[in-house]
Amino acid sequence: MVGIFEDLGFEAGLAAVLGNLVGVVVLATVFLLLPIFTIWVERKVAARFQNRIGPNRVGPYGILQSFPDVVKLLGKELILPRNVDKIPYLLSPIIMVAAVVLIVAVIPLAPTIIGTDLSIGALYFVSVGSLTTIAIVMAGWGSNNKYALLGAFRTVAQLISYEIPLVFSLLIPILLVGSLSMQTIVEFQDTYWIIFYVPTAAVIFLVSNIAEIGRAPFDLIEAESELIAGYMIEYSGMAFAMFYLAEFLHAFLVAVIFSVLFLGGWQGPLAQDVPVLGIAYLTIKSFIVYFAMLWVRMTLPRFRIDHLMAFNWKFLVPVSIVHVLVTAGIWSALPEPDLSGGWFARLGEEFPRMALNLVASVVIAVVSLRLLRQYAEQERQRLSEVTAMVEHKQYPLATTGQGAQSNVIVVGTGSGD
Amino acid sequence: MVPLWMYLVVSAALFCIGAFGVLARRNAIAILLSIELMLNAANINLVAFWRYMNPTVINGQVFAAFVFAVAAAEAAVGVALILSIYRNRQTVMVEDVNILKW
Amino acid sequence: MELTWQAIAFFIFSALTLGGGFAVVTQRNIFHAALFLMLSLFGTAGLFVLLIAPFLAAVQVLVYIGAIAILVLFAIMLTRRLMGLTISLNQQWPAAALAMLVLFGVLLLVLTPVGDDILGQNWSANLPTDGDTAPEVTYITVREIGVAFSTQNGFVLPFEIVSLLLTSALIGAIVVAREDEAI
Amino acid sequence: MDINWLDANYLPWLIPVPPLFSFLLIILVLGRYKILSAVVATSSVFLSFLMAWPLFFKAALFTEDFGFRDGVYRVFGSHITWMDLGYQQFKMGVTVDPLTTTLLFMVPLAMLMIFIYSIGYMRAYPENDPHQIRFSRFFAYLSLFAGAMLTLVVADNLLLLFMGWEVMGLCSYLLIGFLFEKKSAYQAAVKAFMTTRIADVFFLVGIGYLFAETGSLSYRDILYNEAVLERLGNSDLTGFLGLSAAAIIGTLIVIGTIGKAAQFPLHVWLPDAMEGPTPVSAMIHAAAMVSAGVYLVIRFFPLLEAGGNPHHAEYTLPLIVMGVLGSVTALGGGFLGIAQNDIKRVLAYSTISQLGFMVAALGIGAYVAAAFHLITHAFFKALLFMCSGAVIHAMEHGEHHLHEMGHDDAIPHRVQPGEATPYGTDYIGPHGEAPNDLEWQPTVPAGIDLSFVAVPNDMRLMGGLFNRIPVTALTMLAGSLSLAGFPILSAGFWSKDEILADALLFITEPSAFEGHGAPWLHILVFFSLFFAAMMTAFYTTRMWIMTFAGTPRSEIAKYATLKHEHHHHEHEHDHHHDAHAVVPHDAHEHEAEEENRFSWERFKAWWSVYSNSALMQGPLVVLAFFAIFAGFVGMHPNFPILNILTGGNGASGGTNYFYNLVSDTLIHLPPKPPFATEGSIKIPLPLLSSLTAFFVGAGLGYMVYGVPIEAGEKDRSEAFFGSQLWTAMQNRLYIDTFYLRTFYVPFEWFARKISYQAIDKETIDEFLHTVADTMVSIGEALKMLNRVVIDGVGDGIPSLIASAGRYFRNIQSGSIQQYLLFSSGILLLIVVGFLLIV
Repeated sequence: MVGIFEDLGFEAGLAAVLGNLVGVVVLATVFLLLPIFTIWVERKVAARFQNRIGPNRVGPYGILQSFPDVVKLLGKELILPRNVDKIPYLLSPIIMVAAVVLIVAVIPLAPTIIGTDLSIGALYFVSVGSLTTIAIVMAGWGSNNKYALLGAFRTVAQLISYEIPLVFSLLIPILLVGSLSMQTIVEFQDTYWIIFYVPTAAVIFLVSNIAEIGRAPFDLIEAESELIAGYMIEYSGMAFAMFYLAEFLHAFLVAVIFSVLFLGGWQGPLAQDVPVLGIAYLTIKSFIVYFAMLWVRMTLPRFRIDHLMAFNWKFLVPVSIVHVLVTAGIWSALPEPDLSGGWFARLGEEFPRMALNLVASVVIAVVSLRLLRQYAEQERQRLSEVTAMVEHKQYPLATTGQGAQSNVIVVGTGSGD
Repeated sequence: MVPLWMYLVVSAALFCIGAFGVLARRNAIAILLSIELMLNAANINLVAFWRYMNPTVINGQVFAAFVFAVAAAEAAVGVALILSIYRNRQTVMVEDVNILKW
Repeated sequence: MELTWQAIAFFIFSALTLGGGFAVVTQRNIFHAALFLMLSLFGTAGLFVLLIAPFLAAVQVLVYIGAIAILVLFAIMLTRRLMGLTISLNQQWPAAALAMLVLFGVLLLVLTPVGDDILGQNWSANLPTDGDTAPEVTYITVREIGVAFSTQNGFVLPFEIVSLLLTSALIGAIVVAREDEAI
Repeated sequence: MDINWLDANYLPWLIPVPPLFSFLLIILVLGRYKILSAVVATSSVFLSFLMAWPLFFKAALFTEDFGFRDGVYRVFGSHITWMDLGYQQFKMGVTVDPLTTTLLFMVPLAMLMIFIYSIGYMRAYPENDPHQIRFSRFFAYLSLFAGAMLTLVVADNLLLLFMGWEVMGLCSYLLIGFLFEKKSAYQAAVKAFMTTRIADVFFLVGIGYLFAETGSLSYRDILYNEAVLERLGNSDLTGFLGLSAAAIIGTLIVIGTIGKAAQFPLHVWLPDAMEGPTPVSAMIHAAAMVSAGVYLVIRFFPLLEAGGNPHHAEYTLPLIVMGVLGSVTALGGGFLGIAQNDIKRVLAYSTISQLGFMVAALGIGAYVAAAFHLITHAFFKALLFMCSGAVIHAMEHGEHHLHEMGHDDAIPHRVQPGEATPYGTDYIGPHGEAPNDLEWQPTVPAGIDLSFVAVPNDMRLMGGLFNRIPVTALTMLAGSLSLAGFPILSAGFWSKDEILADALLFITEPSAFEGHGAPWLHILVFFSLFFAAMMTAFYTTRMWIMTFAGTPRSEIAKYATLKHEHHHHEHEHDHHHDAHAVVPHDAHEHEAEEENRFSWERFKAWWSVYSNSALMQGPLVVLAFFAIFAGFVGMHPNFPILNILTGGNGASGGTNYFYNLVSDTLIHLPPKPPFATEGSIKIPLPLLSSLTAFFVGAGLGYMVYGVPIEAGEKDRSEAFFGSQLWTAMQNRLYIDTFYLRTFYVPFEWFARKISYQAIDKETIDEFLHTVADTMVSIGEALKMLNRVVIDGVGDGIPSLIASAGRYFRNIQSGSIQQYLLFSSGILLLIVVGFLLIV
């Protein structure tokens, strides 16, 4: 691209700037247009989960449904309430979208196609992702509305908290690869994908990322049933749509990043030689992950705020820290295999490291889940005791399932033994 | 590349602005913000000197990273103090917090 | 000095930094001041990038903007009742401004070649005057920083102490900010 | 410094560490997790065990040149400079010499067994029992105890040994008083602590004197240094009152041992120490504390005999003290052991008696024999105590069972003796304060019911337990035979035989004593130990028969068991209840299905029933093995036929492994007692004497108790001794009462009446009050002066200052920013001035 501009007669520095600018515009536009498709995917999949058909009128299978929606949103008035703080209020959706689009810069689409192969790519992803917090806080504050403010409070708590397991779980692939560069991370996965080394870290990464985006079941930020959409309450028209755009785009980008970090990115047969194949592989992987995220979204109910924080601080954070330590220990203890041979030779050479890490990771997952289960059992026990106590005083109380069962016991035992 | 003194001037200006904020703002939170500015000025200095004087030794960046950590600690404690004061005295104006006068 | 793209970027980022900083200390609305602080920090991050310290830039965005500034915003939102202040500066602000102007003047004299003639003493003689003579950075900074943090001859002890400081600051913050419980 | 911790020179440092660490871990972190702390404690001891045994085998078997040979000191160990005293450095270190290795063999093994046993023992108690409530703490104390003992064993100097010694004292206090809700328990703890403290003071004085004499406390400098020993043993060069320094120091050290190893005048704490949980008794009386006492004198034997030679009837003062007191203790302990009805107290007196054996043996220079008996005794006594714990548990379960079945009337009920105690006044105020003057009266307790026996401990209520707990019965039989000295197949036989052989040197090898005076101490020791051995066999027989043989003498004994199913039942019961209630029709199917299916719950239920029994009886079997076979290592090489085991040819030859190993600890090799008398007719006199002692003692026991006594029947020995003497024996020959009246009551009277009342209250306080009153009146006068004169001047100055202050205080506005502005302004001025000047 830079070459083209130089041929056109621009001075070298200017040509570089212009060329990069054009590249940025193209890449950003492609990704900005993606939600038009993913929104349709999302609606369709959601409909299937809920036993409906979903959009089916506009275009084949309703695939063009998003276009009339965009037109409709463009046509709506952007309402500016009287007491809003105008600058943050109007800046917020822009920052939101911008922060999300910035992530695109470090995604390696193919062996040669990448926005820029930053040496700190992974860190860049996290730091840019954290900018969305600011947008949400600005929206929450600027709206001058108590629901919006409450939403902003929750945002700060939730997003900053979940950044910790996010960073820790991100550290693990970085630790394995020894580089923060996204391209290097993908190249490392030439033999095995990182998810085979550390499946637990991958799951933690995905979960904390879903929380970072604020999607179900972590969508307390907007929580339309309690906070009537939280920070978005005062927005309308395209400003409102931009938040949704950012959310969908972010969700998809998380799927992409997940594929890059854990599923080998563009790695696949012949991808080294034919870059387009790399893009195809990455797209397929990303959509599989995206589908998994949709599945989670459609299946699980929303967390309560205290459960959300407890889940993070008492479960995800310790587990991820332990995982980092364990992986670091194993990785530094094992010798570097000789990876100079052919692909199959490398597979064999790499296998012991992979297997050992896999075992450690699975053990961590099993142990931590076991502990979690034990805790849940205790908690259930405690709750049922509380319920029983309330029952004993004969308060009219909506009993849980267990309570109901114990009711039956009381009635049923006349002469047991 | 721009010469080193330009960075130093930016840093000095930022430091003076921050110091002015510390001296002149009434709101304790604003003072906290100004302190962050001053810390940033120091950081610019550290990194600029590192870059221009001795980039083979990483110390400048390491120090900047330490400044980040210290800034984080300072902000956490500062915000906690301000919230505590606010809860007890319903104000965050520094001039109202003068009971240690006598 | 020729006006390269780097120089332009430097001026843009400097303007962001200083302008944001100036707005921080003058803005009446404290929330806006905090937003301007973010702007200023963002400019600083840009300066870091220009200085080939991408790691610091990313950490600046992640930690400073993403965490510290958000924390301050949080505090602002919690003390929301005090937003209606009309006077943001205290009575001594002219004196403070004067002192800071003097300080800035002194620093200018000391740091820049401008002062050499006036002071009659070359304070900045040891500083490189020309940016193009600066040595190249040839290594990956993240790895170097990591090595510096974890080697015995590097900064292991300061690193651990800073960790301790952060931990104690967190605990202290919790203790200070916690509501007194009835005991 | 390059330290390879697996090197035998450095490994001893690590041996005490795991238990000490486990103590910290349990106390600080794991207090809430019972089983986890038990597992941690046990595995820590196992770790020590894993380090100690390889060290033992390496040192004892695979190191050719080990110990003190040819004037060279070759042992494992290392030291660090602990404290720089200026003119010299005090070194702390560890050492492994032959004597240490034997203890490294015995101590970790016994401790490991005790720990495992403890898990079962403690778990078997019901949920709200103090044993269960303080479960973790118990293991923490036990760990500390183990760590201290191991420290003491590997120490290479007297000070480190003393540290371990004192920590063990503390632990014994904590553990004996473990059930401190029981008055008797905490008083026993105080008693044990105070009694040993008396001895420890003397011991500490001895340490100080030794350090003053030699400038070092290291074994290396003192015990393996002939010049030093010679100087210390020479009464012309050192010491006073015509005694050499070695004699004085040695006597003080022996006093320390008398306290710790419960020898005659200070033996009173040991029977009371039975108040602690039974594993503690095993720990104190076998593996750790009393062993430590004997270990100390064995270790310091070169010093004790310095200046004399017991093999030539040149007895030094410490040796005489040991010989006489040991003999008295051995005899007295055995005598009192006959009359005890509490199964643990029989063992307590037997311990005292056996320790007397060791101390007396050392008194006549039977170094190897004493060490040998120390090891074997540790094995079989730990075994016996743990067996008794199992018996008591079985009895308690029987009690519970009766209780559950509603037969409370079948349980003998006794009032706890708490009101009349060896500690005199019994009154403690509601808040634990001391009695005030009005309430206090110097009461001498009229009668102390020391014959009180708790129900589950009472041998009179046992009988026929063989069918209920056969494993325990058999292992206890092994331990008892070992204690009694059953020929050949018991460890105790060999060690006791060797002691008697050493004592018989005056007959079998009279040439050694010729021209050196009469071997009176040998004669005394031999006869007392001979009779003591007889009594040992007698009361051991009595104990075993009363416990296990015959038919149950009470309802409790009928139901005694180690497999207690109480909790299990309750659980099942509830479970069925629910199942019936919810789905009445499926209940049976459900049940049948559950019968056949292996499930975690069923396994847990099964485990809860059988685990304690397994945990308690497993260690017994292990220790029983050692109680039977451990003696062969010290077999006399001339023993007919069996000396094939020692590498002989059946008639003679072979080596005494234990002798060969341990004797290298000494500079001068101790004598090997001959197997038979000199002369043409070789009579194996030592063997004959020990066989006689066993068969006479055990035979008498079988004659008297062979037909098991009936419930409520008087003890048959009572008829022989007469009821008055019998009562006296049960009351410990009134020695405790004697101490009480001689020491406790006068001291308390002195403390209360003289120190507190007369001196403190009436003299010092009165004086102070008078002074205070005078001062107050002087002060009043001065006050008047002050008010008129000084205040007049004084008020003027402050008012001046106040007005000045009022003026200046405007600077201090309290506004932090103003201060900042001032300081930065001043700073700026300085900088600008600097720039202008430079």
